[in-house]
Amino acid sequence: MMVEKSALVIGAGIAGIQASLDLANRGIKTYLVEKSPSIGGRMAQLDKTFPTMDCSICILAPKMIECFRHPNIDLLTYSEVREVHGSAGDFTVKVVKKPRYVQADKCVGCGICADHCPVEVPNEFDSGMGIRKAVYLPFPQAVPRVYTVDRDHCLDCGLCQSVCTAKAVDLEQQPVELELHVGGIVVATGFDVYEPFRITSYGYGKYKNVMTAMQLERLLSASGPTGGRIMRPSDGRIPRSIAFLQCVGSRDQRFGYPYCSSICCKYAVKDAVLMKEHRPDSEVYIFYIDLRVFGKGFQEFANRAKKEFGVKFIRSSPGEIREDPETRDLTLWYEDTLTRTVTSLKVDLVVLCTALMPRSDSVELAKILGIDTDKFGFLVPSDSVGQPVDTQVPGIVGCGYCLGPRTGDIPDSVMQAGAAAARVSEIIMARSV
Amino acid sequence: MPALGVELVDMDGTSCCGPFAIQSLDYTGWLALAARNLCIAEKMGLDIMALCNDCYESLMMVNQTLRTDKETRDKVNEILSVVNKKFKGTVNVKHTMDVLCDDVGLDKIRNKVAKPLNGLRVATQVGCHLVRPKLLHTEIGKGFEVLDDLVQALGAEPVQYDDKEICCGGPLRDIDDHLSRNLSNRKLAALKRANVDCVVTACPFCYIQFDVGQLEIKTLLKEEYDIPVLHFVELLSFAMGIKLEGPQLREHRVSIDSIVRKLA
Amino acid sequence: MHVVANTPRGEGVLSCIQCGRCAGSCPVGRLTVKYNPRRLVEMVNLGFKWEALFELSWLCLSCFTCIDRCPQGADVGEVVFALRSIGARDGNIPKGALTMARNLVETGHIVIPTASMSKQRASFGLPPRESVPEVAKIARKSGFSKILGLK
Amino acid sequence: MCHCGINIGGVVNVPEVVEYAKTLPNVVWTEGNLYTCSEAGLSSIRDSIKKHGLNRVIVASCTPRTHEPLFRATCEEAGLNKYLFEMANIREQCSWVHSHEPEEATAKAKGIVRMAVARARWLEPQDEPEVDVSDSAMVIGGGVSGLTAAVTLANQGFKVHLVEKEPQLGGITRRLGKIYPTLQDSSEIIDPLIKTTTSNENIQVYTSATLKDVSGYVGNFKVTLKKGTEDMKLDVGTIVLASGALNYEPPKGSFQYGVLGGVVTQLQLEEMLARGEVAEPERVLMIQCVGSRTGEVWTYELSDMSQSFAARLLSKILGVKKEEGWPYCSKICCMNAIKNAIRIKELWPKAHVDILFSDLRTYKEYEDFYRKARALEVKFIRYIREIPPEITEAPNKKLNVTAYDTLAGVETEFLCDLVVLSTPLCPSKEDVMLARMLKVPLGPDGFFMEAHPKLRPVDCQSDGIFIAGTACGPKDIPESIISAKAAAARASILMANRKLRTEALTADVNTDLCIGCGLCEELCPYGAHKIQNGKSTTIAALCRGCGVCAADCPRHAITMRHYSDRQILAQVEAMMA
Repeated sequence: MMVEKSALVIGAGIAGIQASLDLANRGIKTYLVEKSPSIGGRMAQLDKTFPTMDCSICILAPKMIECFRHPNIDLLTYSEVREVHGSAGDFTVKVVKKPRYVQADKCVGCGICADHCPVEVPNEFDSGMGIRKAVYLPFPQAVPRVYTVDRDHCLDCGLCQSVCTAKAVDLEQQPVELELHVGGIVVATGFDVYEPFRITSYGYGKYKNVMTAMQLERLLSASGPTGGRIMRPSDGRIPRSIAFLQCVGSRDQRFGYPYCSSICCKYAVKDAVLMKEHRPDSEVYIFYIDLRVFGKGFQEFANRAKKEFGVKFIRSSPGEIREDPETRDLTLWYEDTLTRTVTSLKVDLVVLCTALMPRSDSVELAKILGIDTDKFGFLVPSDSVGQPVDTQVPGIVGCGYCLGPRTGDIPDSVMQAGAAAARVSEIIMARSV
Repeated sequence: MPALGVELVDMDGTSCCGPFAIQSLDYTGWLALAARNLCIAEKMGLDIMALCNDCYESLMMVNQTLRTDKETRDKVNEILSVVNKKFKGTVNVKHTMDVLCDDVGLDKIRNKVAKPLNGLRVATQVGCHLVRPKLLHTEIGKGFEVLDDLVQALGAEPVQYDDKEICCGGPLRDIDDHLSRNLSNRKLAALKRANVDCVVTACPFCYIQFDVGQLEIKTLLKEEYDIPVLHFVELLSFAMGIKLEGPQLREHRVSIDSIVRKLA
Repeated sequence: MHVVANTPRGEGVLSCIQCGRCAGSCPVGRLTVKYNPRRLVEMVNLGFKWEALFELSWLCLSCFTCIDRCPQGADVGEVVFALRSIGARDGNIPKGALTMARNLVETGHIVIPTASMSKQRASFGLPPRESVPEVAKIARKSGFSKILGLK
Repeated sequence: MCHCGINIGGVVNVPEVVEYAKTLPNVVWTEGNLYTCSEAGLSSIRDSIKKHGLNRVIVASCTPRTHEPLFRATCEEAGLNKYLFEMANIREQCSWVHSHEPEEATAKAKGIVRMAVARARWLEPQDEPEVDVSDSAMVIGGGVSGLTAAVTLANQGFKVHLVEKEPQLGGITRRLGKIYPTLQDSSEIIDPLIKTTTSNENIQVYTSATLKDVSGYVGNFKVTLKKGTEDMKLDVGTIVLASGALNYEPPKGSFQYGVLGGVVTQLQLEEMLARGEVAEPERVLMIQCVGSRTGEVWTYELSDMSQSFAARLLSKILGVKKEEGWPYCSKICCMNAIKNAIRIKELWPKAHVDILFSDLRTYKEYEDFYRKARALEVKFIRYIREIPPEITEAPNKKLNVTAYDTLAGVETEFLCDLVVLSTPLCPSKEDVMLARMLKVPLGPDGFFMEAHPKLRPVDCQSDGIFIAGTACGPKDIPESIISAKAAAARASILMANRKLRTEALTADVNTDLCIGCGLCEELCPYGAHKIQNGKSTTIAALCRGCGVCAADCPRHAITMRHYSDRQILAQVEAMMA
């Protein structure tokens, strides 16, 4: 049978990017479909990464650009997969390129349009901590460097159109439907972050100085809304005491998800150390149930965090958080379960390390692909031990967090991406030789 | 209640519904006792309105349990057979607050307000068993705001205070009076800080704990608060211009004259 | 076999991961070191001497805050009921509770109706509270009376 | 000049340095970017090369390790030989280390730029030698990872040589009875894998064979195998290192291991269960983190502990002896213990199983597995390292274990039939030898070290060699399989392309000066120098550009391409200036 020597990768986070590069370098034509305006995914949102403390975007950006420049990679950003037919070796895929209302070939990414745009919208990329315009580039290193008009918030004032020197803005732009023929499909759609509104005793959404870890990452990030300065949302003061709460919505049978998200303890230790580096005189607490710093070098790092940086680890899941209506300071009521003392602690900032959960549209996409999802909406491998990246449909594989908490952290995702690429190559090569 | 279009029928021959002290001693015994009361209502063909959080919690739990768990239901019915009763699960158990919010409705209450309680600073004590029992963790459960909404509907100002969602301490009466008092003391101190005109409860037991409790605390802990304690129904009747006479007012250990004056 | 886990309302104990959210929420725990819901469960699972546990279990307010917050559905607030009932079987019942229970079985009311109460009820146009002999029957049948040391 | 957000711009006054750079001789164009590595920054490099006819390009930003390839490629796109690009690291070597002295940092940044400019003047275009890549691979290790890697490569049409030192394939997986979380027989995983391997005509299996020598370089490794008495020679293009890990054996006496019968490791328990050697126990007690997570200090106040424990603790502190074992968390032991606990519960529902842990790390969806164990009434007791459980002999072959439950704050005694120690996976002694032979580094934890912990988890620093499975750290079976497939994917890329360009940074012998003394041949760690008819010659593909030869040549006949003395001295002078 005729085998397409090409592959489709859905989702352009670190997993999708790595899978695409491994496939493309292997000589396989790869279509990388990303639903948002830029590739980069979650890793682009993070500040620094353990253990090298490289700034996350700094080590990701070269790979993003490699994808962009790679002769074997066809980058389809701001696009979505609509239909999939066929079988391993010969899939037919319908992809819709959503209109950016900016012509990619003309836009030089100067940003004049955004300067003039009158509309301000909370920036998804900053998890709502910062603002963007209705015509925007999600972040400075965005790839491709093409602006996008967000028509849901656009006033159709036409200012962007009139100021654009490159004549790139086209508010009449229509969606474009593409048909692709590929031999294999890699799903790498990643995860969403759980918003703990249901855990009312923590006051998320009610208390200004209670935030999620992803929001903190944006505050820490050099290209974030505060330029890397940690400020309390309530008064912009630099917090002197910060508490990290583990297992908010994960390991939770009632309000969130029963599984362990596998990464929170690790990044909390990393963030705690960053806080200490930013401000050695600050008090940093990590409230944990079981400190799950497994994986290469993490235990040693946690020991250093305690010994050298003086991060305080408290084995407890606090019962409630209360806000002082005047100062907006927060009081945690908790029991130190190792000394069995019930007490309270006053801090400036509380960071909730919330569960990672499936993308809101994961089930929908699974339907399109004809693959199964588990009760949460993550992909399920056909054989979780023997074939950890295969789905039930031959020729469709998964990698990254869309496989659920099976994935730990970035290295896991990168390895799964390699594995996924290998599986697709196996199919394509085995049949083409 | 009649003024609000709710007809109340006294249940004849009911026993105590089995507060937690009873529940603690014998599971099936408790189920059977409470079920007996439910059977009486089933016979009358009427839903039950419980004024007391404990009665509500007990009856509601039993009703839900027996409706869903056949095995237990049969066991209980077997016991009930000695008094020729049989649980069918045909009636609902409602708390007075449920009736006021869901059946009567805040709008109707607003309309019925004759003397708006403007300027009255009210702290509310909903009472744990109206909001927290396990079986209320579905959406049917009410939140702590329920009483605030009602108070607001009467024109008064609901005041937030520390430890609002914490128990009044009542359940520990006769078991560890010392602890029981300390808990109330804590809450009363918080109420004082919030300087409220009165505290309104949805539960007669919280009511007693605060009202009688203040006397005990005064004598034993040498702390004096003088915070008038009202059951919501009392506040409601004030607002609806229904004159409380005789026995009701005499019930208050802490004088509520200050309120009466303020509202006059 | 795990006694508590197999007593009605005690099923939760095995779900507990000792996170301490209950202890951080418990109003009693904030007043006295004696009572700590998390530790209570740990001791139950360690197979601790019952006597100690019954006494502790009666310090619970049944305000159900722990149940409201527990992420695992371990429901200490329910477990204490199981503990108490196990204790009750061997006659470990606090005086207060015992009196109430006996009143209930004998009269149908935990607080025996007094003249003044009847008078008050009358003022609302309600009949006085009669005692309810059926309760005793039910209590006898269910074995409740036996637990209370009544015929 | 890159601001790198605030990574550089937040400390170094970039505009000032930009202005300064303008004043340096030969500099015709200077600009600052928020992120030079962004598409905007790169296109402006391309444009200004054309616009100003630049013949040298310097980017002052972060580390060449991650970004040099990108900037070099950008220069090439604009038609500039990539060796005419120079990078000045003003982040790792300046802004990050001097984050609290902006003035000094700015001054230093100027110095670094000045040096870069000085060197750039002497840069010369270079050609990269192209080498052929053999499309056959060697996989070292016949465990689940090695087998998976071999099959994955073979399925893509590559020839694979699989080397296993044991007589049969299957590695440690074969020794496991059941595997978590599916509780299926390990044979269900390993047997089919062995079958496909041995039946695949692309795979040549060598059992009871060891590596004797590995020479050569990416694309052209020359391997000598030793099987029994005979030696075998292989030529392979890539190597997948799947030598696996060992199960840590506690030293005699620790937790009474090897002293009292009935104290065994999890692996031994599995084998005993498999052989049906375990009689129905009343109570089995498992101890986590034996020989792992050593050197942790999670101390608690003595007041927290009962007097007897305070005493025990003190005696421990006074008689301090270094904890035996490894500092890392072995990651798989928690699930493994739970697996065996569940097996025991299923075999003998009446038996008690207690697990002493210090943090229960049932990560991922294994949390359900933990829940399942609790539902089966397996008891989990949290101990602290400062008060390790004490094991003493008890009548009729039983063991008495005293443990301190921190969560209840009480000391508890357990009368058990078996005490099972959860010991970590650890690197094997042979790894050191292997590492030397393959010239790949070992990490601080003793496992093989990957090229980059985040983004190159299966690559080695030396090209053409890839790591799979537990050789680079503890992993469970699915994770090993994933890493093996990833390693195969990386290897297949090299072999599929058949050709490879290597760095031009190599030794260049000036034959006029060379006296053929042979010192370079002697010193070169890569065997890149050969004396042929009285003169030294360099095998470019072997040369790693370390410069040992150039430094030691008595006649200064050897210069390193792209690192000539002239370039380096120019930098030094610029620094002094």
